[in-house]
Amino acid sequence: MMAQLVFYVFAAVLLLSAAMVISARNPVHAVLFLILGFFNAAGLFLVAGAEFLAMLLVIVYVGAVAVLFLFVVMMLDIDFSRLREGFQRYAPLGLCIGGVLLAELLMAFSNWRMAPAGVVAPLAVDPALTNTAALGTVIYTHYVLLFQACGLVLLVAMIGAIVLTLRSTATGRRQNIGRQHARTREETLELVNLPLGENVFEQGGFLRPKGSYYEIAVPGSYGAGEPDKTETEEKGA
Amino acid sequence: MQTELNLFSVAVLAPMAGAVVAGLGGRFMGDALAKVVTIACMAVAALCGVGALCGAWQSGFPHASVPLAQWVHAGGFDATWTLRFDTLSVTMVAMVLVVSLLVHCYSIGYMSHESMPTYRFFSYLSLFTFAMLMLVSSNDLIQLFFGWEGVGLASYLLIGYWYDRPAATAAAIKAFVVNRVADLFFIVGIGLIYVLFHTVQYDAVFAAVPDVLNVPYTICGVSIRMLEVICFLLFVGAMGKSAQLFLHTWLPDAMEGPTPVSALIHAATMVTAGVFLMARMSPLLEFAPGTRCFVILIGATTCFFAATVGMVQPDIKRTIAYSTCSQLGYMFAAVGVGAYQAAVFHLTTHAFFKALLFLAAGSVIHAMHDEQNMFRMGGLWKKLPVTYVVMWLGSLALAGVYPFAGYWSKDAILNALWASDASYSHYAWALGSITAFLTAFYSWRLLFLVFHGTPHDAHAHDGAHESPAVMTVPLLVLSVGAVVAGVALAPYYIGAHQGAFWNGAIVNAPTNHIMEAFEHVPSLIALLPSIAGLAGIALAFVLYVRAPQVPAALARSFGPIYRFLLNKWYFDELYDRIFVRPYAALARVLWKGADEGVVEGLPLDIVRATHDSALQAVRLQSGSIAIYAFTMLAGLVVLLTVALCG
Amino acid sequence: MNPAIASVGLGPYLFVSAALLVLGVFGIFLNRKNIIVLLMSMELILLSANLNLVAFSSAHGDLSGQVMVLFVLTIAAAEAAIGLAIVTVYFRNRGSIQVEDVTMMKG
Amino acid sequence: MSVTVFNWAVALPEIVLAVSGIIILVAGVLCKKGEGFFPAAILSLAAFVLCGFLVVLAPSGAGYAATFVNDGFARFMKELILAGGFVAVALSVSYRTPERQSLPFETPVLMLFSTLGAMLMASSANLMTLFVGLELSSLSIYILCAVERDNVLSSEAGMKYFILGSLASGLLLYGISLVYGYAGTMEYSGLVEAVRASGLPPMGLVVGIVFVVVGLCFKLSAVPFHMWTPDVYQGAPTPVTAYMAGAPKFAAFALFLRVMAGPFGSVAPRWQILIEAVSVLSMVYGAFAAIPQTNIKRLMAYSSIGHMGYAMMGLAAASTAGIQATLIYLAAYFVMNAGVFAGITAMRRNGREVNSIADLAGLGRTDPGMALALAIFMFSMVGAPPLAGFFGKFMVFAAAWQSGLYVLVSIGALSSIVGAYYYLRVVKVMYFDAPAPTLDRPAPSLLFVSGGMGVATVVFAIMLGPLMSVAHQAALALAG
Repeated sequence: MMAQLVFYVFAAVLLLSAAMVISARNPVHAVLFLILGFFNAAGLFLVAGAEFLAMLLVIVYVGAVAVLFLFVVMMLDIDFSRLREGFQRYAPLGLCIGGVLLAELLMAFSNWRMAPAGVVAPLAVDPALTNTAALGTVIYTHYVLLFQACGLVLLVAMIGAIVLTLRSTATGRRQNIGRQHARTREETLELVNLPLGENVFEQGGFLRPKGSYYEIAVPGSYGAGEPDKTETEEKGA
Repeated sequence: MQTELNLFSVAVLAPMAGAVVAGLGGRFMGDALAKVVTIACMAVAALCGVGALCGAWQSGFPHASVPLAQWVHAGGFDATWTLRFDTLSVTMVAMVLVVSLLVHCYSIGYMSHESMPTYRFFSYLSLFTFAMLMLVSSNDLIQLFFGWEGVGLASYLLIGYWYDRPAATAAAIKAFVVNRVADLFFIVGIGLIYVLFHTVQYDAVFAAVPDVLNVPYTICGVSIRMLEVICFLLFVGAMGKSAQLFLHTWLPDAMEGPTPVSALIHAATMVTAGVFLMARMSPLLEFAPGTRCFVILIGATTCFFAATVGMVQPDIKRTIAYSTCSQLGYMFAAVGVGAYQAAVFHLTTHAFFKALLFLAAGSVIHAMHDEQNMFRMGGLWKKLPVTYVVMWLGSLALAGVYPFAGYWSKDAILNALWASDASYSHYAWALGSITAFLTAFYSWRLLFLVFHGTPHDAHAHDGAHESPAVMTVPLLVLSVGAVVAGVALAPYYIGAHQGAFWNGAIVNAPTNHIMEAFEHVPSLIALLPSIAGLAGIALAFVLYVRAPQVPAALARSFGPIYRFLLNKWYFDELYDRIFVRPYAALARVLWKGADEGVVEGLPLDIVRATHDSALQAVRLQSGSIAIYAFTMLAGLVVLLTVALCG
Repeated sequence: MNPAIASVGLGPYLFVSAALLVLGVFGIFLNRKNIIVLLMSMELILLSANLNLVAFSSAHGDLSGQVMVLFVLTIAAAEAAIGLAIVTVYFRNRGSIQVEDVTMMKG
Repeated sequence: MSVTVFNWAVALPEIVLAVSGIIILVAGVLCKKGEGFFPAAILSLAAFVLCGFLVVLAPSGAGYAATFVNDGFARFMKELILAGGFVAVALSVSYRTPERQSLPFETPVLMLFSTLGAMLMASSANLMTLFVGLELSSLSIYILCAVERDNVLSSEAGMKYFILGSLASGLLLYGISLVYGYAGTMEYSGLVEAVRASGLPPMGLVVGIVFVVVGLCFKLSAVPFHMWTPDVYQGAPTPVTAYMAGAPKFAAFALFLRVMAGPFGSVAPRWQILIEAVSVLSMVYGAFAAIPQTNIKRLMAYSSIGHMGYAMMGLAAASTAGIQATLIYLAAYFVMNAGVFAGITAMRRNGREVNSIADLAGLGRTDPGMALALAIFMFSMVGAPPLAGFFGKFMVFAAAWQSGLYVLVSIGALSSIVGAYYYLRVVKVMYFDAPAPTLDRPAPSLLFVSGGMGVATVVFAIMLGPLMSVAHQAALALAG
């Protein structure tokens, strides 16, 4: 009974947040709803007895993927006022088709039949092991090939992310934090006596900081002085 | 025996060699050499042909065949190149070659005024001869058909030889098309023979005839004896080649070709092919009495029709052309009553005197600088003495005056018609007798108009001169034939020795006694044609020498009849109305409507529809991700629904 | 079968996953806003499949379903990374990630 | 935890390929910036060749706890896949010129990993392997499409392919989950038993099968899941397009044949009609939509849509002969398609890439050799005997006819007539139109590829005998 209650609460929140993900006007809100949905899905996993996967969902998905979404949404500096409201023109037709799909799925699920017992031997779980241990046992023996292949998938994703987004050309200004920390007061400040009643223009305008921007900007980024050869190459690799 | 067969082969094949060498090499070897080559080949062939005939005659006309090569060997169908050696083929080959050789020689003189090289003409002449030889020496129907079509092709080329004259081209096309119409029937007939006998080889077919006498052939619910159908179809084919009534219209128009060609067509090749076919097919024809009645009817009517038209023609060559048509009618009438021997005899004699007449006419035309209208000639007998004499001889032969060649053969035919008990045979006899009268009349009308009276064109008359020797010598040779061929050959072709002479090459059914019966007709009947001929000559003398103004008066007073005859019984106009114009209209409809509208339009419409639908199909590809995803989902739902319902 | 899922039953899980799938699909083809929402919809679809797999794994007492989920989570993470990288590249080129702007090529 | 034979050597080619991929990656990183491409490409080509030998040498049988299988069918498809990868990398070598350095050195590496994923697909004996292999292959291609990152068309292509491809993978995964839910196992051998035991297949299983079919149809770019194809083909860098038109299609077909003939073979009547419908739609749409195209890469996209429809005809026949015919068709498709893409890669004017069909005008005079090769490929695509395409078409038509799919065959024949229109238009433009400005001399590697494929297209009839027997063995291995 308890399990049922928990299930329905999680399920309801999951579906609601999923609905919000696709309908929220602000993408940041959508990502936050997605995170909420993942939490609830993790709850459903727990109810089904997949403890390890539930943890994985929270740690990997919420902790990494969803936050990555958040980063990108914010980084891309989207002009929210330009975002279009509402749905596509053919929404009614789309809803009908989606409705038919849902109806067919529900029809198929309402009398779910499994293969006759005994035809296939299940990959049995040793009751003595925890869920995590059982998964670990299988992954490194039975499914080692696939496990390695998944590793390659991640490698490909890494290559992809680097190939597509890493730029060696200067696009923005970045701080040279070490240089910034190493500055002393003498390098930075210059105290000047201003005669009373005169403004800066009469004194020759504003003074630039001594070392100027170029010293504190990362070589190779906008605003830096002459780029340093060795450092750019390091970055390119 | 082998010698004769070798001579025979050379005789048949040498003209082809001449045609090929002159035709393909004439441009390089020069005109004169090409002529020499063709004439040399023809001379060799003629010598061999006559030699083969003599040899065969001495050895009693044996039957033999000379296999040359494989041709068609497909499944159960077998056709080989084989020369058939029997009386019919040997005599025909010799006759064709002799006439052809003379025509070749004559052509040297006749074509001497041509501005273009004439090797093409000589090559065509040899080709024509070769095709005819192929036809007569064939051993099966397929080879016969090859020769048949070859003759048609060569005639087309020769009639249209002066291809810059529209009339010549039109005449060539007309000859070709009319022959094609007949050939359609002919080839269907050959097809039926194969269906019935499972072979096209003569001996095999003839041997199997008694087994298939009563095989029925059902067409449109009517059951007919298949043999009748076959013979009828073959006869229609023969009608086309031999210019019998309803399919004769090409023959007078064919006069557009050079005169030697006309001589060749009318004397030895082409038109005689039909008669030859009937004689060759005598074993079949003997068992098709219905068809033979039809043959008599057509033959006799043609005979009369052509003679009437010939009476009023102003053109010298057309007059002789209608005469040919008429004489062919005699031959078919003879075939109809079963007197094939008489038909072939008349064919042979006719070859001599008709070639003679044509070449003589050519000589006149040559002398008058291509003038063909007889009413513009006159009084030429002093200018062209040789031509005048041979024209007389030829006309006497044609009119059937004793003892010239035509008398023997024509008399035999008319007697056979009288003696026969076939239906229409007396109708044919009556028409034939009238025609004998008419024949004599128009022959002497020609003679008198051309050679007697006063010159109508003084300038042309003064310029006229006798032809050179190369033209007159063939005339003289032919005139010898026109005089003696009848008396010399009659005993063998139709007389006492005919059984031994033909030696089975021509078959008379056991019930057919016409070859004896015609000997025993009453002497008055037998004399009638000669009397009719003399009467015709007398009438022509009266009308064109004694009272030259009468014909014009007659023409005026019998205006409708005169115009009816002058316009050839309005056959051309009739055909124009019945066939040519509806066909042209139909063709125009098919061209404008069916071809340009449907055949060309439909693909264009399909292309347009395809292109339009392609543009529509591409519009789906809007570039929008949402649309793409939507399409995929719609596809998913449709497939899902199909799978769940299916 | 795991006791908890036994009390809830397989059906509710399937219904939830079906609903999640349809919501994800709607998110993809009804959205007019921005492409990142499409990526999030994709996550919903994958989640629905994972939910199914986990439920079936429990129902069959077969571990391979959970192993599959493990792999799918890995791959989904990689997919998200690549997707976001492509979105970033696209944004740099066009200055916009509106769904309706991605139509330079058509026909 | 049943004891299973580990039998690691069955996956030897894959292991070697993965290791060489990582090595090439490291080598590329160590090279000086901008100079890593050529060595990486050459090493990748070498790795492909090496694997091509290893595929033949690797032992037959199942391994890795029945997640992986190596049999005649897998070998046939892997060789095709490797050939496809090889050609694409070879094309990318000449695509990159001194003036144009848009492809990073990771391109051949990514192609290599994608090929690896495709090989996993061909060898899958488990739905997990299927999915992981598919994703490994697809994710690499998503990156490859967008790899010209300063080119807006390239990134748009990457974007479209990524979103629609992920959607398709999601649907495929959903289908896998349903099939798993019915059978309780992911191994094909278990699935065969479970599906056979079902009698009348339950709705849930049918839904699962349809989802799987849809997911795979997307990879094949079969109508109506083809929508991405023209845009992505056009936008992606030409060698990547060449890659996409080859290896992934073969892998998807490998999966399709393996799954449909194996686990779902006993319920063929339920899915046959779907395949027929998709096949007909692909053939007809591919033929019609190609007509108004002016960009040759888009034209080839529609062409490949049509070709996939023909190849699916063999699958729709659901017989050993049908499988064999599909394999032959794919082999024929490979040779002519690779040749055409070599020609497209060669289309440069003053160093700049041009892709319009009109740019080919007068090629028959300016570059007769290339024009002849392209004309041969076009005629082969039409299906003119005695070229490769004819035998492919003939085989699938014959197989479909034997299975009584007369309507399918007639529609196929009609649409190939329509298809002839646009293929021959290319020939017409090359030989009869007024010449456009001359194109640059093609690079040697392009001449090698297009020449080799041209010869293969022409002498396909000679190779047909051995190819048939190999394909027959492969089909038997599949049908069991």
